[in-house]
Amino acid sequence: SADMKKVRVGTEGAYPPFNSIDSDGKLVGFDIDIANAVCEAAKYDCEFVVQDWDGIIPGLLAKKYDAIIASMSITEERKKKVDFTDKYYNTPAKFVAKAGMGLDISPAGLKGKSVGVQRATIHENFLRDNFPGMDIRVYATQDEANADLGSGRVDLVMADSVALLEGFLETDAGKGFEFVGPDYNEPKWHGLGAGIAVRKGEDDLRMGLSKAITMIRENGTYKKINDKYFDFDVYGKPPAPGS
Amino acid sequence: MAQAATVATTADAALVCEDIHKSFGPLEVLKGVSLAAREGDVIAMLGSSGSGKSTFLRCINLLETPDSGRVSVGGELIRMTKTRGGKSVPADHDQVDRIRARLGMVFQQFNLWSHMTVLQNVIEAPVHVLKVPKAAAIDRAKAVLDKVGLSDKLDFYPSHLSGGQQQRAAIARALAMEPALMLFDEPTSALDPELVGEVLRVIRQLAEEGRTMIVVTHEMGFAREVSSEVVFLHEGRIEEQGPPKEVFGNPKSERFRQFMASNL
Amino acid sequence: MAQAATVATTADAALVCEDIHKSFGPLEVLKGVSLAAREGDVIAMLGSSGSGKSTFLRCINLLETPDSGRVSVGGELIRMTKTRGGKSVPADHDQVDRIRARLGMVFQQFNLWSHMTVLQNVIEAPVHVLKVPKAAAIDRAKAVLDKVGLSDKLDFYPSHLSGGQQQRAAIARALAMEPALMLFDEPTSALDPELVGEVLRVIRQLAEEGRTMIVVTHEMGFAREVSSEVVFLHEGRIEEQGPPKEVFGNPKSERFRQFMASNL
Amino acid sequence: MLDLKGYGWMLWDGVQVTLSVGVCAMALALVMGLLGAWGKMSKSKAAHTAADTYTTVIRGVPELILILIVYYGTPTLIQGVLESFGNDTIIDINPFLAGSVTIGFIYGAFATEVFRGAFLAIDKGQIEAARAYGMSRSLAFRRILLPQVWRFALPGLGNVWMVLIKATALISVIQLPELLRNADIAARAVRLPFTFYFAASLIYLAITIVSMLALQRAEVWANRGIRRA
Amino acid sequence: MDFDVIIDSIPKLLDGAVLTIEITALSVAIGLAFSIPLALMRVSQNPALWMPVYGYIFYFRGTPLLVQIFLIYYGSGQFREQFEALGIWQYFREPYFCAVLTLTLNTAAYTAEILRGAIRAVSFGEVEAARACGMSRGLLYRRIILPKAFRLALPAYSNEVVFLFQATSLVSIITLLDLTGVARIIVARSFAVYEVYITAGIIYLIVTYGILYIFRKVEHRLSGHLRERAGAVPAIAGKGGIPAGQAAADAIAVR
Ligand SMILES: Nc1ncnc2c1ncn2[C@@H]1O[C@H](COP(=O)(O)OP(=O)(O)OP(=O)(O)O)[C@@H](O)[C@H]1O
Ligand SMILES: Nc1ncnc2c1ncn2[C@@H]1O[C@H](COP(=O)(O)OP(=O)(O)OP(=O)(O)O)[C@@H](O)[C@H]1O
Ligand SMILES: [Mg+2]
Ligand SMILES: [Mg+2]
Repeated sequence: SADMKKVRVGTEGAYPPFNSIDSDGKLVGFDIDIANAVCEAAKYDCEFVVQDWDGIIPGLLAKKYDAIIASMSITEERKKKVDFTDKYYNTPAKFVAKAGMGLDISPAGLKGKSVGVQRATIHENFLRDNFPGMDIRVYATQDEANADLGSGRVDLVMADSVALLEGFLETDAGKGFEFVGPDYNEPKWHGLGAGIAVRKGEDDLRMGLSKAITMIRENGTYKKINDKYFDFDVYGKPPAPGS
Repeated sequence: MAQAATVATTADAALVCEDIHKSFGPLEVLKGVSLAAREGDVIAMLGSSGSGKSTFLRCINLLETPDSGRVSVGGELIRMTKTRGGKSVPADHDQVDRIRARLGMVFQQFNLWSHMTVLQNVIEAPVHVLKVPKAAAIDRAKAVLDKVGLSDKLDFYPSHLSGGQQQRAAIARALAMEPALMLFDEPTSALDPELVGEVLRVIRQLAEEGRTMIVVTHEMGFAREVSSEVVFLHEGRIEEQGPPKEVFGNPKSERFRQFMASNL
Repeated sequence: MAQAATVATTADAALVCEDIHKSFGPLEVLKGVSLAAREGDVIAMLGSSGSGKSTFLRCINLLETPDSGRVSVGGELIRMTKTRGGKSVPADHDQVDRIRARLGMVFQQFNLWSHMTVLQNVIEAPVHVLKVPKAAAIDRAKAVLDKVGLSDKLDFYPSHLSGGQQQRAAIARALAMEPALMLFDEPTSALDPELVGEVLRVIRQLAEEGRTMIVVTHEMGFAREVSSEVVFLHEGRIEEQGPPKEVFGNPKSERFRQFMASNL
Repeated sequence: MLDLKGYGWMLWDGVQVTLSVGVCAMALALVMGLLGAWGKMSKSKAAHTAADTYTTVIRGVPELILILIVYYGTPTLIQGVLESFGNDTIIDINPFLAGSVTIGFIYGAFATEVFRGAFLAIDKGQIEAARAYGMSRSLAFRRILLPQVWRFALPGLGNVWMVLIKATALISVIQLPELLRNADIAARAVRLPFTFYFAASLIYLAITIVSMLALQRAEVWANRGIRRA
Repeated sequence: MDFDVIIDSIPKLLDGAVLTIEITALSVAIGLAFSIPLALMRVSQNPALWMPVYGYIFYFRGTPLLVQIFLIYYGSGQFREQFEALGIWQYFREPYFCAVLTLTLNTAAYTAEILRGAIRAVSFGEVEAARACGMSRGLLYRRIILPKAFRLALPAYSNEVVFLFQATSLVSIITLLDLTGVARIIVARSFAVYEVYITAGIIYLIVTYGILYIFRKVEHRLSGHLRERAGAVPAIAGKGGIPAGQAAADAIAVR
């Protein structure tokens, strides 16, 4: 209706199952459902703008849209440019390798092994800082990293566990591969989970969205959406107080 | 020694060139050439290969910019100026274009426009420079092409013509402009004797209409019979000048006598 | 009527052309031309513009492929074959290249290689086709350039030469190949009388060395004095042929008489 | 047949964006190319320097960076300035316009070089004859140079067009859903990258076929009257 | 502007630039060598020669380079067993090899097309003169047609080299850390989009300027015949005299 605040939401549309475009041209996915739910809860009139990942933050800064809901992890580095709401999900990162390799998953054990990771992700930063002896190969998309794992060009890949599960292990290409090593979820690199990015200083919008996330957590909408996509809770641990 | 030409300064002079100098790099090609022509004059320009004849013609319509000297066409002086680098350049390009439209030129290498047929070559400048209506230009073009014996090649492209046909097309292109002053650079070099006679007849006829012509030529016969004045250029200077009878009958310059002697 | 040339079939004939036909589209340019030349012959080829002279020369070294007819050079027949489309083409390209290396040609439009200096133009074919050592080729080139009076333009590009200088460079390029048979297409058209005399002297000298030459020309003087045989081409047929004295003294063809009459 | 899993329409939409941006950009590139070539050959020092800077800078900086600067950088900058005056306007550059203009501008620099080479290849005598007949510079350019320049320029321009039409893929960063971006989206959604990249290739090839045929015709036209070796 | 980011990023960007230049140089050199026989086959009258080349040029000009790199790199990954059987997997395993291979094939196709145009623009008369001297086809091409065609093609070819130089940025999609790849990594961490991209852009600009400078020199050397003779400098090497731009000016705007 006319008096509702108009909010334009940027998303990528190429990161299933979180956000993608279906064959009817509609945006679908976990992010999209959450975005719709949040907007409804906050009484915003939301409109989606599809934007390539490379231009997604510049687009926000240039006011092409007002918020980004695209599985963007809340990190210190990003916080220098944009503000984030509270997280709306948080899943750990994991390695995947060929089954039965018996790898020693530690910085020393993986020295010299090659690992595929998507460019410009928290995972890449994590690997560079914690596994300096590895041959880190960066890919434009996770699918390509997975493809090279399949063809043996890299020994492991690291990514968000959910994305790996849905996008690789459960597909035909992922037969014979498995998660190896522990869950990684360290706030310094992995941040506080995925949040909604807004321009710096737009605190009304940020607070409104944060409040809305809390609302849908409480009124059960979040769980409904979660269960539509996943058979476990993607929200992760509750946020540490005061963060 | 070059003799200073008696420069006609009256306004009715069709062409006055005074003390034209032109160098290409270290090579001084024209070392002060002066020439005047009245209306209806036919000046035959003789000279050995490389003596600067073509360069002189090209200086008249400023295809080459003379390093120094003055050119007036039909009483109008072409204004020149100096660039900061000291190079001489025309001061007013519109003036140059205007004057060029009154000059016809037949190039030594013809320079027909290769993307146009013979007819298109001939009507191009009348239609687009003189703004003659197209139909009229075509009629006129057909007439001049007929005069040079090319009426059966109207829609040939230059590359499909014989050498002599190309030369005649180039002549027709110049004639179609009906210029007051015509510059011919060896207009009969590629023509057989019959056609030479034909072209010379055209030139004579044009002279009778009062048009002025400068004709670079190696045809002594032409110089003798058609021209009103003969100029002999040697190493960038005029060595001999005068009415044909005088010049051929009693040449003053040793060099010219030698030049004539070798005529077959 | 064209009269059938008495074709020399002996092996020592420098050139034999038999019944050459050539059309461009609907236009039949050569309508059966036959010609034979012995070693040391200088054949002057006359004819009005567009009569097919250049085309005939170009047929001899197969720059144009004759539609029918046979060409032998130095007793060697150039083998032809037909494509499936019925077009006549040389059967053996190597043979054609080999024969061309023995033929020199001076083009009507010179066709100098514009990206090479005069000297480079002249040594190009001797060095790369005849495999003459470069130093020797340069010496030879300098000698021929000197002969045509171009020794001061060795490192000029063609675009910086006057018309006559270009023509002489083209002549030098052909001479440097020391060919057994030379084809000249109006080699003196851009030259002044002095140089014409010069070039004709060179041609005469070559003839004395036993080289054969076909010279397309509009210089009647040359035809009369230098050639051993005159051929008059008219509308693609040979109209008149014979030793110069005979031809000029007592022409059989009406057309040739008319052609001659207009000579200034 | 390729199974596009119902995403065929998306490719079709993408083609339309690609083609319309491509054609507009090429038109601009031709104009810029002619202007640039004119500038480079001009005796005016200013025009010469301007054209030289244009071709060097534009050819030197990757397209992606230029597009980002035009589309995001400029509004961000202007909005920042306006904001400091307390004015909260949103400068919204139309992505279609921004994309076409940026790409046209970039490829204009390449077209400049092609045209310059072509102008140089035209026999000087042709221009002299035009000037000798009193044609002004612009008339000689229009009637003699321009009709002949295509003969030498078309192959090079063909290359520019082929690269340009594919460079339109870059405009996806400014929210224009062109062919490759849509293929990518579809490929990600159904995880069939080869299928969709292959399909996109086929479409580009189809565009290429049409372009090459058109170019061939144009070349025949441009070479009228010229004897070929 | 965040100057610290710029200063920190410069050494890394320069590392990337070295890889970019290396890949460009290799592909340009090999691609040029290939393009000459391709162009000759392309202008041949023999369908057995020109048709396959036509197809090849058609494909590589017709599809996006991105797709070509993608198909060669990830496509070969799909056929690992077959490639291993042929003993060539060790090459295709390396992104560097795939990058150079794709870029070479791509530039050879474009260059062949440029050369084709230039070959056909060589003046008929000059070719005839060469034939009349008895030059064989090979010699004719080597001595007259190709040297002239190279001159005609030079400006368009400078385009192609610059295109290729910039197109190397696509190799970052197959994990190579070229200039663009490095810039993206830094941007991903710092989000200093403009600072890093502009710095990278300036490096691209400098290298491009270098490339164009070389082309200008070469063009100047090769175009003595288009320039006016000037000064006492001999024309043989075409050095000295008026700069090429000035010669061009004369061509377009004859006084
Ligand atoms: N490539 C071509 N295509 C079509 N017609 C041509 C071609 N070349 C020559 N012709 C025509 O053939 C005829 C003969 O030409 P050719 O060049 O042999 O004449 P020519 O005797 O050398 O004349 P000139 O003395 O003027 O040089 C001319 O009418 C010309 O128009
Ligand atoms: N663009 C140029 N650059 C350098 N030198 C030139 C240029 N044009 C002409 N020359 C030189 O100037 C001299 C005169 O040339 P010009 O063309 O005026 O001679 P010409 O008298 O017409 O001779 P021809 O009868 O042979 O045509 C020649 O020695 C020539 O080499
Ligand atoms: Mg001259
Ligand atoms: Mg002829």
